[in-house]
Amino acid sequence: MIEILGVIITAALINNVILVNLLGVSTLFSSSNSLRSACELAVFSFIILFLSSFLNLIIYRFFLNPIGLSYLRLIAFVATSSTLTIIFYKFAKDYFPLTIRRHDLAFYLIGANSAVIGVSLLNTMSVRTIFQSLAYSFGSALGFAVVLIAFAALRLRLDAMDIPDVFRGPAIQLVSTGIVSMCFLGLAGIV
Amino acid sequence: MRFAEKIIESLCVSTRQPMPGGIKPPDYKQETLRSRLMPTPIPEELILPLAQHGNSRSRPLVKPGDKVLKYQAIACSDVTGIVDLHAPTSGIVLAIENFPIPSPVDKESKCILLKKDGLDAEIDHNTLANYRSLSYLELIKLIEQAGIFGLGGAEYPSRLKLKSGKNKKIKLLIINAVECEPYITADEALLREKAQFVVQGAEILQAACMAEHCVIVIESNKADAIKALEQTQLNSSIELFKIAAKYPTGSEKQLIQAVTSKEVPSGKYPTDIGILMHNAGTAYAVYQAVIEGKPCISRITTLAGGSLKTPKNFEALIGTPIDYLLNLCGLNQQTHTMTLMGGPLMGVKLARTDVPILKTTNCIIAASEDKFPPASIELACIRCGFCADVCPASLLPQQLYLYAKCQNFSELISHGLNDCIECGACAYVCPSNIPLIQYYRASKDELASQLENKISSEQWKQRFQHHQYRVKKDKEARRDSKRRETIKPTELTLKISPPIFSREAAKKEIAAAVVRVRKRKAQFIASSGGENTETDK
Amino acid sequence: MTSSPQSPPFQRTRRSTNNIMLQVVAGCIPGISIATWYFGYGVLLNVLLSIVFALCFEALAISLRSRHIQTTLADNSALVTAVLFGLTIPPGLPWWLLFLGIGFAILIAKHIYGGLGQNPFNPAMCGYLFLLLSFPSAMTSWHIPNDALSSVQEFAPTSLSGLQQSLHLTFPFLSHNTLNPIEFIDGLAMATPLIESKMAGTSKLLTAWQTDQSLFARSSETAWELVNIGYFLGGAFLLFQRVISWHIPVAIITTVMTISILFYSPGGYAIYGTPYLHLFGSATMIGAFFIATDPVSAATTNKGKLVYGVIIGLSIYGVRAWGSYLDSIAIAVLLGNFLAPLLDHFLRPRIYGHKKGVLGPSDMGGGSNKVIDS
Amino acid sequence: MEAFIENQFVRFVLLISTAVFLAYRLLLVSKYLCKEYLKQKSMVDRINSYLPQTQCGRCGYKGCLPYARAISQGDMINKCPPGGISTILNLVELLNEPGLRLNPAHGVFQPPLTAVIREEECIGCTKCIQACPVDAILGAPKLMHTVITDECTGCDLCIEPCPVDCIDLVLLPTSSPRYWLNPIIQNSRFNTLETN
Repeated sequence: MIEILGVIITAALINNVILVNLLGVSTLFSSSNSLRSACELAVFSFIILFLSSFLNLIIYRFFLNPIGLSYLRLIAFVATSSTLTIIFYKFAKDYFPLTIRRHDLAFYLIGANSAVIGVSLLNTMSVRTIFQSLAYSFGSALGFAVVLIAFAALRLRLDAMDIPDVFRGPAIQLVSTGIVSMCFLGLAGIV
Repeated sequence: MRFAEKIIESLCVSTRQPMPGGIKPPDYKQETLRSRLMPTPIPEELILPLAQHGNSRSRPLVKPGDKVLKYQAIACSDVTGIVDLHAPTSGIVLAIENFPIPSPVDKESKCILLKKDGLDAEIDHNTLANYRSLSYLELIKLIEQAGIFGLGGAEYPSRLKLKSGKNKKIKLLIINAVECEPYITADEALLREKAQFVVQGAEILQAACMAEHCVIVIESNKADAIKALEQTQLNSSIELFKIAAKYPTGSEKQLIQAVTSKEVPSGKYPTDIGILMHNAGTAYAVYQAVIEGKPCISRITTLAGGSLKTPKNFEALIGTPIDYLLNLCGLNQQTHTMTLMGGPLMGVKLARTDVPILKTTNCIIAASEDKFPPASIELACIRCGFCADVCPASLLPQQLYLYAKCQNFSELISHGLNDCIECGACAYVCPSNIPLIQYYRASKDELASQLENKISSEQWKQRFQHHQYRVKKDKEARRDSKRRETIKPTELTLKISPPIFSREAAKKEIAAAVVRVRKRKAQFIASSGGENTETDK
Repeated sequence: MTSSPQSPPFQRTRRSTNNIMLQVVAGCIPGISIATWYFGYGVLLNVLLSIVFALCFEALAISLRSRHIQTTLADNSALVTAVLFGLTIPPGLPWWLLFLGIGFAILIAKHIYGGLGQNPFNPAMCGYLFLLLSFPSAMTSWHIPNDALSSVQEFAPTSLSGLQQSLHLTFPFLSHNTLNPIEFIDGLAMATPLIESKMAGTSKLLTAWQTDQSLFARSSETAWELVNIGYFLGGAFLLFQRVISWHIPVAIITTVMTISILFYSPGGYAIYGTPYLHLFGSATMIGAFFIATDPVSAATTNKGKLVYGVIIGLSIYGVRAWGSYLDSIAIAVLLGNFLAPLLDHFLRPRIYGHKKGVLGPSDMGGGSNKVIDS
Repeated sequence: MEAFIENQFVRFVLLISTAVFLAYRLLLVSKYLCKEYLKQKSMVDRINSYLPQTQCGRCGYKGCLPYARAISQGDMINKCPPGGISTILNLVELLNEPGLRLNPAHGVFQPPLTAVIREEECIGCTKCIQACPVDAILGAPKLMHTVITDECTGCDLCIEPCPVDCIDLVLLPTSSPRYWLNPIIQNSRFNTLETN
């Protein structure tokens, strides 16, 4: 059980999807600076990332690889994650009405953004057992969501700062992402 | 009666301090307490503002040129008709026009100018020996006629407080003699010399609002006031309650928390949890109104500050110009930088000094350079948290400042801006001297004006919808009448049988028409409303 | 915009931001003096140099933002950043590395966000991490004038030649002979003092005391523990002056102590040393009292500060025990700063007259709109 | 128990069930939080609630509701001068569109106004009554007309049809003048509004 926990922590903190592997950085800037819609987007992306990366792994390990069609994996991954997004989009429509109306594009984007496909590819390349890679995708989804929420709270403060006009908006968010990913790089190497 | 035991048990503990935060500023109270209460000086001219509390107007009962006697009623509130202003001295009414009133900006409002004639002749007023003979309704009526407004600085008229006490069960009446703000010694001077009148006034108030317990609360470092109170307290049922000296325990909510460690729910009044609070000055005024039959024409004001030679306490008449009082205390013009009405932490910086004293003025400070340095430059907030430690309402002033700066109103409300009592403790300890109170007042004003806009725009929306409905109905009515003229009468007879007039047919006709109209209106509202509730794309 | 009349209160306390920052710098002085005593002028030189560079960068940034230079320089926050930066980086670094690090700290980590009071990340730690990631080898080697290792006493690091050696290290162009400066100084301590051999054994202070060697002799290698005790005293001074609140240091120290007790294995791999060594062996004290409690980038609510301290304590031990970088303070503090706004938003004190801190869903109406959404 | 946990399949089921349970709980909580929000009005209504409802028609539509419908179909959001910056900011927040400054072609932001009829020149032609979108003008043909000040939205539609031009717009007398102003306004969203 300890090494499962270890795998989750490595996935969530040490090689975090957004800040260390720099996958899915676009979702950081898509949600508005209201903490509520960021939390809803984070919950939605947690579900999509976790389920689709795990399903992709199963598809790859048990269907594509044995019959030698591993070169089709990219198309398969995109297919499964988009169908999952559409299924959950309807589901999210009545749970997050406000954010859906305002950022429905962001919700669709999650289906096909690099985080989902990146984690699936990392899963396929890794030598972990099924169970460990399930923990790995759970951890990376958790890390993705936590960073999204923490960033929205940071953005609340960025509004009140006397930032020079050149850096306002996405520029300052990119600078902050840079500094935080510098810090997460420091965490590298654990386990 | 768990509540009562709690009070008794809390009374045994001499000093208690459950209020979070709070500051201990140096209180500079010694100079004004050296001398006794000065006799009431009567200035040449008295300016009596009509709008005493809030902006509700009050109607003058006298015309320019009338002669008035002392204690004569000269104005009554046009809303309730109860007299709220009495002539402080006998004299002639010179004029009723706009005069400047105390305010940080040059503000004017309608005042009565009264010139004294030096006789100080009083109108006959009946004293009352035993107030217990009257029922509490008559007591309230007597207090109302005296025009007593909360003399403790808050302008909430005392009679409204008493009346609100009627329908709610009042368990505890607190007489607030805590003066936690520096420089102000009005209540302390009053208690030193007239403690027995204040205690009698408290008993009258307790009878008026039928409270089970009455407590006088005072700060533990006011020794001689406590001594005076203890002597008078031997025979009365009112307990004395000492609390530690800390700013801002004197404010209403914080004092209730200090005495009964209960909290007034946000947005509600103390009477909702069975507590009524009055100032010591109000108790004295109630004593004068009920037993001596004199309405409230004067109040005890402290004249303090660096540039006064002899700071002292006056029982000053309402309407006395402030510069007259300052000159009485020997104002040193060179060092006089600004005049504050009220204490240094919650007071108002007056734009001009020839303004009159109101019923809520408990202190005038003629500030000098050394104690009141000019406001220095506002540095950036380093979120050090000193202000959060001293906030008595345990808010987060640094977060409120952050969201006030970027005008994020939903965050301001969620951080509790409406619970801020503007006591100034946070701005007092801020190392970057940020005028936090100015930010919070600006945001509160902005929120209030937004609410106003919302209400008026809601009203306009309804009127616009009704206007559209009315225009549509008129157009249809006009179109029907036009169609009837184009059809020539002959065709009319051919098509429909001559109308047989019968009561049932007419009734059915009307019912059908009403149903049609109601359907069309519902359908129109639905159609226009329909757009409203259309599901989005 | 017509200006408002002066708002109350009209009297204030004497404390101002300037002398709060000065008190923080004064808190560092015991640590600096002990470090100079042991490691020669390298540390002092670093601190002075970074102060000079920091003030130049600050003046540059302020003039770019066309602010009033005199007042903003007066709130010597750049001074604090420079001192903390100078203390954390190892002595003997070439000057241009220092210039780069302090430039990044002041310009990028602080003035892009708008100057004092608005940087969400601790500028000193951003500068340190920037250098650590780009020059790992230079940043993990402490150049100590050679005699500290040799028993010969006649050449004390604080003597003139010690100063000359440090100067040669920091300003390579000074040494006219074309020798590579490294040979010129053969004494080169290995990685940061938190090396494994130090952590495995017991405290040098204890052994020196038992074998009644003089505690302050350079040969008894009690350097690092005394430096940390110096910072601890500085921190206690700050706590006593109420410049910082007790929540963050206590949280960090207790977390590091509890975890090091949990993972303590005397015989095993050295890094799991005794809790005493974890607290006084490496830079935990300066991290807990000076770096993590930088009020601008830390959490501001009391409950938030406690959780912030726990997070930093956890990641200090995590990076130190299993991470690849030995000095974990910078990484831990930045992680804490990243989560600080989140902690402030959710862990609020209960407001008078309310049942809970957060009043209603804070942005139910769709974030920071101007009109309150009914 | 130890052997039971070691079994690979059982741990797999355990983790899946906890993850699904966690996701379900999160969704339930947020659905409960959205309960009162679901009662909210439709999109057009919410746009309409941000508009100042002066029904002045300066945006080119006959009233605020038609303009709200047009916005929901994609019209520009900076055509409403009475609303000023606050309306634009709210619509930017609501519709997540790029913020544009007020379009000067439609007019300039003015503080709240109200119409006043000069009694001596009014001839009672009832043209202004027909023009007023909120029926704020009282009067009958050939009789004196007057404006109900707290009903009037200050939309200046009645000025143009009046033949004798006896109506003029005056500032609405606010009850208490606001003299406490924010020393620094750092609203980053003000600065990001591009000029159109």
